[in-house]
Amino acid sequence: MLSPALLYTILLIVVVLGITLFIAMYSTYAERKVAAFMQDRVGPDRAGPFGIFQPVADGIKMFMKEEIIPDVSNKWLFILGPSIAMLTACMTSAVIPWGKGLTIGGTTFPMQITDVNIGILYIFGVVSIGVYGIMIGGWASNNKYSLLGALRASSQMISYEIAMGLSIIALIMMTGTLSLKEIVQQQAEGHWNIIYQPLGFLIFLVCAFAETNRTPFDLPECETELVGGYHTEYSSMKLGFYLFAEYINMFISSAVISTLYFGGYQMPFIARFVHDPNLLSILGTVFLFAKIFFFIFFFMWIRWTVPRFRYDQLMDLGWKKLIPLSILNIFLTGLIMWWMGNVK
Amino acid sequence: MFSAIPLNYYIIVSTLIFCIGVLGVLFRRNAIVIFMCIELMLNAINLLLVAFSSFHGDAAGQVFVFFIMAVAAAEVAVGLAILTMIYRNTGSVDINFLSKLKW
Amino acid sequence: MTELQQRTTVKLAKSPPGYEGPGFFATSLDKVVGLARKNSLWPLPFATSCCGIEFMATMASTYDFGRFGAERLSFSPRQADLLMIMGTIAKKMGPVLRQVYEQMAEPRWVLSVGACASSGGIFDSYSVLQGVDHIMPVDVYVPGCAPRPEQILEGILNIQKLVGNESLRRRNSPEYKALLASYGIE
Amino acid sequence: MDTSVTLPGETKTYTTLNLGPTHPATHGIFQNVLKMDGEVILDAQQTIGYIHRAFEKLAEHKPFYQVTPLTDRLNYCSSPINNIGWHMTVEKLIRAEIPRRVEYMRVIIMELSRITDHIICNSVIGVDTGAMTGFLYVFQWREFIYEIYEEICGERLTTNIGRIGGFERDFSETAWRKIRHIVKELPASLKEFEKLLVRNRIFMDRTIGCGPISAERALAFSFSGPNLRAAGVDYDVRVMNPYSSYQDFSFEIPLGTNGDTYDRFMVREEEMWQSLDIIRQALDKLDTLDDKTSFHADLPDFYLPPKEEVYDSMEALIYHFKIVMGETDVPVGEVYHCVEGGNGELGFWLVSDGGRQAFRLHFRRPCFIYYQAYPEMIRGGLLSDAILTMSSMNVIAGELDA
Amino acid sequence: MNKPDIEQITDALKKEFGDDIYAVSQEYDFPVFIISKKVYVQVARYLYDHPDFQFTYLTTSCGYHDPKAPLPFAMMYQLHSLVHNIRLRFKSFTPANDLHYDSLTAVFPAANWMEREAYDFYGFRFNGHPDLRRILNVDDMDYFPMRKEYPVEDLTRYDKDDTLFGRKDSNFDRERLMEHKK
Amino acid sequence: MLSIFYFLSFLAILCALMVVVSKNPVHSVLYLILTFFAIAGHYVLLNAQFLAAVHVIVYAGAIMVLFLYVIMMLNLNAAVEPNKKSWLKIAATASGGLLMVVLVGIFRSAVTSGTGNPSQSQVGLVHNLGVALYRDFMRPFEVSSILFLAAMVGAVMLGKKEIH
Amino acid sequence: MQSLTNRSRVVVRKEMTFAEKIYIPAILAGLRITLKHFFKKSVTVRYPEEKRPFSAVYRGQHVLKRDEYGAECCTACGLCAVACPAEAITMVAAEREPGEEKLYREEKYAAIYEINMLRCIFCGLCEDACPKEAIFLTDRLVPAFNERGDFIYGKDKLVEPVDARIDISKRQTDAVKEFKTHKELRHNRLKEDLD
Repeated sequence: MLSPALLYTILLIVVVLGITLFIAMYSTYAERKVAAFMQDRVGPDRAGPFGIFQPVADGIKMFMKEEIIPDVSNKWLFILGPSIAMLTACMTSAVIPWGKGLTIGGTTFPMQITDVNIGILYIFGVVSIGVYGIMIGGWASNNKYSLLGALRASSQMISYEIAMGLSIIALIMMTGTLSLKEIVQQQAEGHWNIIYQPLGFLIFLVCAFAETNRTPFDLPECETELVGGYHTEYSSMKLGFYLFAEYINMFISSAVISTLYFGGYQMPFIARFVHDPNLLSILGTVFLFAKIFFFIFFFMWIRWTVPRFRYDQLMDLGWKKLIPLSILNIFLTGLIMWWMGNVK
Repeated sequence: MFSAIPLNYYIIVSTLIFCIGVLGVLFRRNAIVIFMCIELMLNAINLLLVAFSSFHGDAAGQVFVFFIMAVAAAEVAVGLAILTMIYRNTGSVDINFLSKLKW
Repeated sequence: MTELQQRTTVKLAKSPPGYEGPGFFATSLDKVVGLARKNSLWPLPFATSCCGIEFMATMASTYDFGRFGAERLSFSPRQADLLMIMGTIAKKMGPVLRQVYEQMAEPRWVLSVGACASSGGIFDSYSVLQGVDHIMPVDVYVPGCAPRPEQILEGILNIQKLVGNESLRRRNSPEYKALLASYGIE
Repeated sequence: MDTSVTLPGETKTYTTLNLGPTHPATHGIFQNVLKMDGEVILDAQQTIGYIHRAFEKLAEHKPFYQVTPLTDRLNYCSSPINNIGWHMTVEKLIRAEIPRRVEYMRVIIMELSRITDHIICNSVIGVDTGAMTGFLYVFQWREFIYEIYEEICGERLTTNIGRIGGFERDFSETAWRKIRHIVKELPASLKEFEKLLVRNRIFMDRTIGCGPISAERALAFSFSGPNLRAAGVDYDVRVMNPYSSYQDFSFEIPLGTNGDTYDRFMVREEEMWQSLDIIRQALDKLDTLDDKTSFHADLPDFYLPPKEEVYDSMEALIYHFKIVMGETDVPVGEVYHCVEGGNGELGFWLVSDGGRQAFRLHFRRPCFIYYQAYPEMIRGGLLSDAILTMSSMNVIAGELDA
Repeated sequence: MNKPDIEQITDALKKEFGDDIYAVSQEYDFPVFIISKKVYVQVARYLYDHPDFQFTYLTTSCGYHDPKAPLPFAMMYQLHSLVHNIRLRFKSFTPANDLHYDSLTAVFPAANWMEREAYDFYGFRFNGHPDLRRILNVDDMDYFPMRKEYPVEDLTRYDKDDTLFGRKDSNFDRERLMEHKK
Repeated sequence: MLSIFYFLSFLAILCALMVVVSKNPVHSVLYLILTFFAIAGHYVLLNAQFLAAVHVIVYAGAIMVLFLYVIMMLNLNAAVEPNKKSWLKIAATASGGLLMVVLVGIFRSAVTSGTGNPSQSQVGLVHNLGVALYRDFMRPFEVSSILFLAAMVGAVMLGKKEIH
Repeated sequence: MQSLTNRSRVVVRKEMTFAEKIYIPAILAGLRITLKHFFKKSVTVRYPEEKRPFSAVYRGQHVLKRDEYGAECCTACGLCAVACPAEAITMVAAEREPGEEKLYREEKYAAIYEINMLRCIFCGLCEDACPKEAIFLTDRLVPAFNERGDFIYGKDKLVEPVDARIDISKRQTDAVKEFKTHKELRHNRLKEDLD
């Protein structure tokens, strides 16, 4: 027998998953449009008005495309790869607080699927598994380009996870909690963490680019070198999963950045004008999504502006620049906290 | 609340996993797989430590696990580097080739 | 060389069967899928020479290939729907091109852009394949040397027309298999 | 699939990677089998000829004026240079006198096509480093130059511009207006493009030290054009053997230092600026010229008479037939003429036996000659370097394979 | 070093190689030397090493076939002294039964592909060439297409009327055309 | 609760077996990852959430990626590894089995006095663990950083290629 | 290597300033440019709906002209076929029968005139070669077809319809146009001959 709370959680999961997929789907469209506008073009405009059915068309096409599993590859692993990529991409959204929560008739409905006290660690754990999707897929394809792509992906993601973790540690030192909900609550009234952790934010942002395999760090699939990288051999919906996972990751990264550094659903001064808590909560969610959309746009903006790194330079940047910088950041944060008397 | 799981069960499970690890070390010739089996044994111990720690309400056991993980990570980094070097020099990771120290 | 000479008995490439005649019953599912497919043709630009530069122009801002939902080039044949052959195909290149075609996942379409690819153009010489339809079925030919981007887009529109009207069963039909068999593919 | 090879006598296994013939970054079709250790390239084995079209054989079977469409398809990024270079070769053979105005007009067209060539090459370097956008900004100007060609000869890419002795028609007002427009407007766009890449550290890191070649090796491999200049040798046919009135223009030869990709990129960028300057000078010189109308030399044996004369006079009709049938007299002899093409010294060695066709026509194709240095340039580099080196060498398959 | 003139170079070459320099002529703006096959490479080496001339740049090299001539085949190469801006052309003729030349690659690495091309087109063999294979055509081609006796056309073409162009075996359907008229 | 335990245990043991049995090292790695997930599940059951997350991050996210990376880089296929001699196998099975029997026998008779409910245990929470780690085990913690440094230097030195 | 000319200049500067070394200023400058273009009007021509004007002399699909009285100009002299580098033109000449004067301008005419548009490279040499100004290239484009055979354009597609003339006057020189106005000249007088 399902309890109402469980029922609500399931409902929330479905809604969050739906929104995630929807946004990821339309991110592909947005990417094409943003790219087009930045390049003085118009982008897709023939599938429906302004081309808004473009992602639907792509989806249907990929579903109906012939499945090719190369003879020489391992069939199960070949299927497992994209599945893992998709699964881990979707799992991350569970701990992100999408809003303050609604209170209807005395019952509080949280807008977070689960508030685990180690939320950040959860995200890290899931993200670190995501790399298997790429590695397994690349290896199972039995293609040299795929293998190179998989190798690049794994070494890149491991390297950047370290810098990312270190940049977050400084943040955790300040907030004193691993729970995302508490981190958001601490950032009320404009005390966004970005103000206190600009360097940490910068490192986190760079690492987020690397973790999502976006330009300038899109080496695993960079098409001018590796044809398609790890997904060279994939066709139909399995390819779709890979491409889709990238956009979901982008969405989740934007959400995490907004939550950690930009106050999540908090917006300064808004409480002075709106007093109804439910309305406030809904507005907060809207703000969160506005922030997320900005960062998605930012991801695309960067992608269509800068060139990409070379493999060894990327490693160089990660190990020799970002990791020392983030350690410096931890050190500075500690120093300042000690000076301010925040250390117990 | 649900019925508690006896500590014995955990002991048996980790023993089994440990023994499988031992078997793997004895069975295989691929150095990397042997390495993985060692990880398996370490994990069996970890599980046992966590179980004990939880049952006794003492955090020390979990802290030990923490340290074991740290050591394991360091060990893997160095170990795999060594294996890579071996592979570069001999073109194989078969432990039977690595018998230079045998007399 | 000899194999190519033998194949000259294949006169003209047959029109893709199934978009007319038996087996063509556009159910609503066919229509929806056709609509989706035609707006999401991911091309594999097989650009060997001059026409490739005009393809770049087609991709560029002034003509914007992206409007047709086709700016996502897939250089891996597995992911491509449309093989765009642009430029001269020499006899040395023929087997490679053929392999690329065989690696593509169904449904696949072939657009032969420009005189060289379609018929050899001015290169009526010992080393040039006189039209790619000697080695694979071609759906639409685009004339011109090099064709203007308008003509390439015209070709794409033609392909879209084909794609939109294609029945889902066409690729399983015996006619289609016979067509492929006439080229010795699978 | 077997992914590795073991060399005899070595215990190490190396990966081989098949770069091409359909790799996205080969821009044209050629194959490189790379022998790699991880991502470091140890050696490369080249295969070319994938679009060999037998230019030299075809040219022996076509009258001179029909060779022009063939030359279009040599380096198709800058067809007019090839066309005009070929016309000048025949003019040299028949010792034609070309009016000053035509020569200036030719200079304008050739410099425009040099710009188109370098735009393609440089923006493709951008694309290969992952920056697609700059490519689309400058490509709009390439499109504009296409419009100028179209205004003059009626075609965009494979221009077949000009005839032996001059141009097929005078430039229209629109053409002049467009040429002036591009001289005025291109700099802003070019600056924008440079701003996106030139001083961006990511781009600099990618290209500096990538695929370098020393001046000595470059000369040993007979490099020419921007690639040679990037290595630090100031050899430019326009200066050393001026043709078509290039001696009248003052321009600089941009040089690089050690012939890496960044040098090649920068040399091409600077050459575009110099080309713009040359066009500007040519426009000024044309204004000062008394002759405002001639657009072809007086060559009754080679340049078709105007149509009204063909209608009206028997002599013109006979000449018309003779020219089209290729029955006019051609001196016997051999002549070599070279122009500074987009990629370097584009030469034509024409042996004439007095017949309607060339007895032997050899194209000195710069790409074909310098591309053989590619394995040497990428040795020790990474896969990404190999790709950037390839695109910065601007190897045009049409020119490479003839 | 002042710019040497052609006479100086000719004299130096004649002195060095004597009768192996068969003829010197001026073809338009180009001095052309007809040289013996024996000194094909030595001439290039001499000019390359000569401290005053410095012919260090190989412009191009290619084959030539004239079936009517007594010595039907020839190799041509052009040297360029960048320092003095002098260009020279060398031609060396050979009978049809002996297409062997010494390879220029010892002096100029750039000659590698040029000679492969000459082999591919005409069948010249080069002694000392590191890798003499076909370069542009398919490996299993069994003739040398640039020789004058071979046709340029691809024999697989069927969509034109060959009789209009002076070719014999036409598989063009003239009947169809005439029917079309009615 | 018990059923989850059974399931996880079964999964862990099965996958551990598969690690040993799989011919292809890549499959071994994947099974090992599954084993680790099962063990992480056990940790969660024991209310050691922090440790579970760290376990996944460290083992599944880092160590096994490293394994997979090395295997892919060295391109080790199933064919690489020859079988051990059959008498060795028999001996290995016998001794391994014997060890198991002995161990199980020992632990069966061991006193297993658990106090408190493990699933309600609070020691696994971040706060308590942090207190223990940074107060009682401060010095080992610092020493472990030296170990890491040494390992890092060692790995870099080993992995460095000689310049040819 | 010594300098060969006195006109060279080294244009490459490879040292980076500190601002360039820290990546960010250059990236921000790039972002600014792309953002500027983001809000700029696109230059795209939406092809099937919008069409770009071609130049007057564009070399597109051929037309076989009729003279101002409606008779075909082509005399089947074959020069265009000879001049065609792609050898795409095929023609069969025929003698004009009595009574066909209104149809064909000269005594000889092309009974069959076919251009293989798939071979054709649109170089414009046929237009140059035609002594009668009978064939012109126009700014119309040859469409794409699904079958190879569709590209053989016969007279039905090439000869301009009497009621829908194709304007090629921009491709003719002023001198020719002027010449055509002289009705007294023999070339422009054929109609009177018929009467």
